[in-house]
Amino acid sequence: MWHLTDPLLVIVLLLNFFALGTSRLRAVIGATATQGVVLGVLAVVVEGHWSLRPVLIAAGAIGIKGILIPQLLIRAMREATIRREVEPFIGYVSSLLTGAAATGLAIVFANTLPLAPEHVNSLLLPASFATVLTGFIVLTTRRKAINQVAGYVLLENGIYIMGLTLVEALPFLVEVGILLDLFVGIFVMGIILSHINREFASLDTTRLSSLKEE
Amino acid sequence: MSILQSLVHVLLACTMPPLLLGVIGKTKAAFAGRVGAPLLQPYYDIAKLMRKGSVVSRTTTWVFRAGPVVGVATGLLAVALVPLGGEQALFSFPGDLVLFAYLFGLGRFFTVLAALDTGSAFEGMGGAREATFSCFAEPALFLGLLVLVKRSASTSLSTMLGAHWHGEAASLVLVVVSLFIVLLAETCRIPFDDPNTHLELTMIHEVMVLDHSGPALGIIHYSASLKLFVLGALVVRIAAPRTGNVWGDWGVLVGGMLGLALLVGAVESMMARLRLRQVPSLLVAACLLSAFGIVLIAR
Amino acid sequence: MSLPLVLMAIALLSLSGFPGLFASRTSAVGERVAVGMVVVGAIGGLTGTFLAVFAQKPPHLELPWQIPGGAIVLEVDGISALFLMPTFLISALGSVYGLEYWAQAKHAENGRKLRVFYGLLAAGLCSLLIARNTILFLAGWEIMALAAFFALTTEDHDPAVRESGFVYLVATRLSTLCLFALFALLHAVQGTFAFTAPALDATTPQATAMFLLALVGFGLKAGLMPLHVWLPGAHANAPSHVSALMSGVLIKMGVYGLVRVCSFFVHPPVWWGVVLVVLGAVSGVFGVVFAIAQHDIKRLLAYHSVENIGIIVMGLGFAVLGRAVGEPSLLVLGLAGALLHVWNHGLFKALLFLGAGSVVHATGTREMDRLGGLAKVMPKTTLGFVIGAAAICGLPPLNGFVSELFIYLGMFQSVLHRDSAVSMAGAFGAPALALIGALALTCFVKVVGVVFLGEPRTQAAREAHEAGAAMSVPMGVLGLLCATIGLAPVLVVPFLERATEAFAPEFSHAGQGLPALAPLAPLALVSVAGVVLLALIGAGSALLGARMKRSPQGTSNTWDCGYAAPSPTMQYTASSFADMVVRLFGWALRSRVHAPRIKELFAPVAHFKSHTPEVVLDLLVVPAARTLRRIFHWFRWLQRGQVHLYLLYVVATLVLLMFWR
Amino acid sequence: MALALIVAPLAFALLAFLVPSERIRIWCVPGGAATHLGLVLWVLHRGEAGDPGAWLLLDPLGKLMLGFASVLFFICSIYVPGYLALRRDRPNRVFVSCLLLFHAMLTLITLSQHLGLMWVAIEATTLASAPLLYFNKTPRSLEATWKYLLVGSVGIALALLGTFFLAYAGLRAGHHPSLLLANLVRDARQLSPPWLHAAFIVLFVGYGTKMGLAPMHTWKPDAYGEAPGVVGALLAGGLTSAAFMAILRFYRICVAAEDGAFARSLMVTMGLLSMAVAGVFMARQRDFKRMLAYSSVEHMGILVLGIGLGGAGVFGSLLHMVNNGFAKGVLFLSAANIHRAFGSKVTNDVSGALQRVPVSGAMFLAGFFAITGSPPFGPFISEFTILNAAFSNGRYVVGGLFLLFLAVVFVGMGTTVLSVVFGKPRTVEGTGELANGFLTIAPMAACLSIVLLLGLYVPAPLDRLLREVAASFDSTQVVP
Repeated sequence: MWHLTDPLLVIVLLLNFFALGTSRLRAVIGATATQGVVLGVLAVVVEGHWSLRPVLIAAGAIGIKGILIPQLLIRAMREATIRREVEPFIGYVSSLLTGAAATGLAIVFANTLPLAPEHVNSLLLPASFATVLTGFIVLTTRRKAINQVAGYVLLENGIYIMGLTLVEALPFLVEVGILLDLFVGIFVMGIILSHINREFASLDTTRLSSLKEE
Repeated sequence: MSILQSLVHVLLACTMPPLLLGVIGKTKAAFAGRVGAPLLQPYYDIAKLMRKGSVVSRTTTWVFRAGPVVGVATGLLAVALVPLGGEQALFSFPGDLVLFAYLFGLGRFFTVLAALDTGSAFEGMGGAREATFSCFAEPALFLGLLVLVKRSASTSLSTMLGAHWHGEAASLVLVVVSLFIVLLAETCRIPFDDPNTHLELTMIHEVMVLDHSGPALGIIHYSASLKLFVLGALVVRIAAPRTGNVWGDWGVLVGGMLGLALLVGAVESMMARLRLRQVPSLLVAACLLSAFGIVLIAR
Repeated sequence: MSLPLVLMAIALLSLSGFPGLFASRTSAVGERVAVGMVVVGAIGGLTGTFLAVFAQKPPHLELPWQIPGGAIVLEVDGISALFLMPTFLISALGSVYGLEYWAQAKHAENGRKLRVFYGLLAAGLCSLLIARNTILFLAGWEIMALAAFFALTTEDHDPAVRESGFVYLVATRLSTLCLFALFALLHAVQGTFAFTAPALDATTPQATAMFLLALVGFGLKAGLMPLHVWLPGAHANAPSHVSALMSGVLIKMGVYGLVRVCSFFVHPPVWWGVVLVVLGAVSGVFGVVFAIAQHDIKRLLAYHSVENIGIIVMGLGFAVLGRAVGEPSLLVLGLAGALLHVWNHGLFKALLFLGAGSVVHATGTREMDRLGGLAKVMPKTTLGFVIGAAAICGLPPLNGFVSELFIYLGMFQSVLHRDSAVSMAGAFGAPALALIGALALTCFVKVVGVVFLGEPRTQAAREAHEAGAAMSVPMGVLGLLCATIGLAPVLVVPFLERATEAFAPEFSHAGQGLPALAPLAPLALVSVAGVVLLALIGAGSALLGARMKRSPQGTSNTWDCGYAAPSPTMQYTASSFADMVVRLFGWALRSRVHAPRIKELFAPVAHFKSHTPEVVLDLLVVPAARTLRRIFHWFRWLQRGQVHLYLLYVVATLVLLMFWR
Repeated sequence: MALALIVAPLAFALLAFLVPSERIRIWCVPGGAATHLGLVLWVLHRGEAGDPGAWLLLDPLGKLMLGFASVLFFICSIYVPGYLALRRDRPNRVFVSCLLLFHAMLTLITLSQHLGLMWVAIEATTLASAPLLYFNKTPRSLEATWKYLLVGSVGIALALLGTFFLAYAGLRAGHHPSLLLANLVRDARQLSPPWLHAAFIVLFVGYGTKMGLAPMHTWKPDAYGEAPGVVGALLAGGLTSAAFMAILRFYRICVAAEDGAFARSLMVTMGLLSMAVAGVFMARQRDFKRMLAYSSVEHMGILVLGIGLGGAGVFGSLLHMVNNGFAKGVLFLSAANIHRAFGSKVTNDVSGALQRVPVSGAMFLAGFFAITGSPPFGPFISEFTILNAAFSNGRYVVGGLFLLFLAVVFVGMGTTVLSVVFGKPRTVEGTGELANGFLTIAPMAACLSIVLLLGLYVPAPLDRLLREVAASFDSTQVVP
């Protein structure tokens, strides 16, 4: 099933751009959710055969990344009754251009490193790096806390892709632990977000700047 | 050094100093075309003062009386350190030049304190001047003596002043001039101070002793002349040639001292008192002269 | 036997303040126990040190210590012994003095704290002196430094005290950090942390660095001129017996360190000595010039410490020169002079600080221009202070003269040397020392005259009282010691010779040994001169007394040129006395004067004010620190609360490091 | 056995969660800590080796870290009941449970031989500590928690990426890729160098964020400034050290791959940078808890600097980790007491702490001298050892900068500390309750005694352990 990897990864990359380019907060969350589902599928695809372990992992990934986390974020968004716009610090076009540059950089970077023979012509590593960088772009250029969480999810997704190359090194328990940590992390963030929303009546992180050096 | 010479040393040191004041007075009178007081007038003054009663300020303490006493004691010890006519001083050891210089310091310490003990603004002013100017005289004295140290390779006044000069005339002249300036400053003569002035505001030494009277004042006058004598002996021993004969040297010394007194009198007659602010400059010049002397000799 | 005694003494000193913590706040038990412990400890310590000096070999003790690089190596060699003696002595005297000066009954809130740190300070001083392992040394050093910090900030409710405490703290830390570097270099060069260094090569760049680090590190502690910034404030604001201990002993630890480090190098380059001489001269001259400009008696004394450290460092400079050019007699004279001046300064400066403390205790002010006429109510203190003042000016027949004589003799030796650098150093040093002496004399004449003589200027001065026994006995002991050393310098020769041997053992190893001190310096004749001088003074006073008794005598007002109604305020003040010198050195002192300008015939009431800043601190260090702080402030916008920027820093670091690789 | 160490605090966490009484619950913390400490001491005493292939194993570094963390946690745990008794207004169920959970995860970090598992544990500590920071439930603490969580999570995510890189380095070498430390060290020479470099950088940035190295330290002042003092002590002493240990484990792989020089130069640079940044931000720092945070940044810098210098520096750095932990304990706990007594933590309002809270004020001052490396406190020994390592290796510039930054930090910190402890209290007495109960004082005193003890005497077992750990990085080094 290896031949399916690259097309799926292309979808992942496109979803990155979508997350960068869209102006709707909800669409960003949707993009991360879709990406989560794709990644779940990828977990099986990369393994190359059906067995219990990849299926369980895939189910976990789809469940947590594709359903639970987006649900959490959407609930937080609803609770906050905030405007649906993304309100980035830099414009959408600039975001897209930065994203493109980051993707390019990721490909170059992946090529500078000596790859294992089975990954030489694969998109796995470039897509991983590109998603990580996209996550960073979202994290550093978006104003809304929810959006930043979405960026964090993107970042984790990128790392997850990298993890797909290392099935042998990652025991099941560890992989589950990683997923669980991610979920709990987002969960705690969600709690904090709702508290923030209650205290500050806003999820705008620029308002969260009373702690600083003046 | 023979006992005889020591006796002469003591005798000369004890009796001659006021004569110098007399000579200076006579010289000045001569310059001014007056007859002037007798040559021995200073002796008469001191003798009279020693017999007189005294009035002491209620403000003063024991320090006030210590001033004149320490002044004369230090002068007497200092004169024992300088070889007058003979090869040796009464008392000499390596490094005695330090003692020599610091004895003047001790004397000054108590003289100025005695002045401050009266609580008088004038005497305080005099004390401040005395102390300040000596800050510059002292290094000049040391620099002058260093030249002697360097060329005689010894640190005792007796050997330093006993050595003969060979072809170091330039340094010699510089040192003599420098030490002469120091002498004038330390003994409060013109151009540093006018001992005869009547304006307290401009005086240095005389204003410090305003409150002393009777025997104490007599002692002060005597120790002032003693100081002149000691420093004069230093200058004369450097400047005057050695005869080679023991008693000839004594003669040279006495003659030299009288000549020095004449010179001081002449300077006093021909120069005006410097403005107080320029005093340090002159003393710094004296320092530089000696420093130059060292450079000349060390090169 | 000697080392256990010293260790016992250190233990007693360090613990002396603690029993008091268990007594009540106003109880006098604690202070009596503390003084008892300190005195017993000091007597034991002095005995031990004495035995060590006359022992065949310096007592030595080595124990393992479970610390990386650490070992307990203790030794009381000549140099240590020489510094230990004043430490024990002045600690004990200061502690006795404190019994009255800082009585627990009157200082319930901080008396106990002060005594705890006083004891620790003394113990720290002693332990660093016998340590022969760098880590042990640093531990003692810092205990000393911190205990001194706490002792001097006893009155921390006063902002001036806090400020000077902070300056002290920063200075002492910089000094400690320099020592860190110095000892790390020592370790790098010789491979051990031991102090008993094999002869080190002085030509390497490391050696140069070590010398410069020692100069800065120990110079900061000693208060060498441009590094003295902490000293005036600290000495002025500490309780007087602490000032005495700090000025008399603590700053000498800087000298000790310099001597110790210089002893490591057998063939130091000539320029080391020249640097020491020049720095010493600068420190001496400007120290005393700044002292003259002060109005605060304790600040003034503090600047005199800078001056005397300058004299000591000059002496050390000549010793280094002597070692550099292989001239043992120069080495012996310079070092003996420097080390004897360490003792002497300890004695007379402690005496002066205790005297000043008595004045402060009696009048409640340190401003000299508010005092006057104390000689009549405080005759004992006055006598003590006059002796101290004469001694610090180097006047015969007191101890200051002897040590300066040694240094002068060293300078003359150096003038006579054929190496022109050495010769010039001497020709530069001697007049500098003369200038220092004359300026010091001016300064102390001013202090004694304005504070003790004349008429009281204020009510406080009029109502002063003489110090009690606990305060005057220590002063008496110190005064007596000043006179003893001045009149019988032969007594100190064995101590000095032991120290010089320890400084330059290579001469002893070479067989011929260092020249003895006595032939180089005419100690017996100095005694004779002193006795003759005293006899002459005695005779003079007898004569004067006799003459005055025989003739009629009257008392009256001061003559004052006939002014009928002189008032105390018309007396010459400290600032007027100093005015000429201050003007002459105005380019360095930067005094600010607020003088009234008289325009009318009948001038209205006007005020005159003058203030001399601590030039290096106020005009250099503080502005520099402010600028630095402003620059630092610019960086604060990096942390302005925006979390996405924080994340950007993380990414940027990552990307940069990736490229850097 | 190893499992018991983790389970014990977990059990107490569960117990705390279930106990209904607030007053009884607070004693779960000392209880859990004491049980844990007892187990740890027993394990250390037995010196059990364990199976080298196991996931949970007590290697020398783990022993050091575990012993240290357990003692520190135990000391801090004594403070907790005293503190919570003063905060009856707040429900403490979550706080107490998370504290014990945090401890369990910290233990797991020290025991993990599998780098993925270690990552999971470290992330778990982050999550467990978030509610601790948020205990006060003020807007400021909320903001701090958010920043801590976000920056920390991103850092941890990077660490995961780095861990993957490392595994990939093994994969690239054609091996069966593994994240077991023993395997990685064994096969280190076959790892692909470019991947190893990249892995180390990413890991260093990731765990460096957790450690609080500049410029990834930005969460620190906020988090430490707003957290309760005891949490600050645990984070600054325990969690940062755990992150440091994680970096050390990866560094060990680099050393085994004979590629340590690169890692060392990275660590020297970042260490010095952290010290410099801390110094800059400490100047005129009015908030004394934020000041402590910057001090933590500085000391993290010193830790990696020591490792980067190699030789005796490794030994010094490990010793410094212990010293710093306990000194931070003194400082954070006393700062908390002062904070409570004055109701403020900025120097504009706080002065004269020595008068109002004499013991805490004195401890704060002593802690300041200790942490700035004054002899005879422990940090002096470790910092001096690091300096010696620099000079012995001929790294004079590094040594000089090290001293310079120490000086800058001392001045900055001193200004704040002195204005806190000296002077007269400006506000009237009674704005805060007196903090001097046994439970709030004894832990500080205990930390201070340990710091002082370590400066006077390094116990032989600790010394042996430190040498053993240091030797695992560089067997040729000379420790004085």
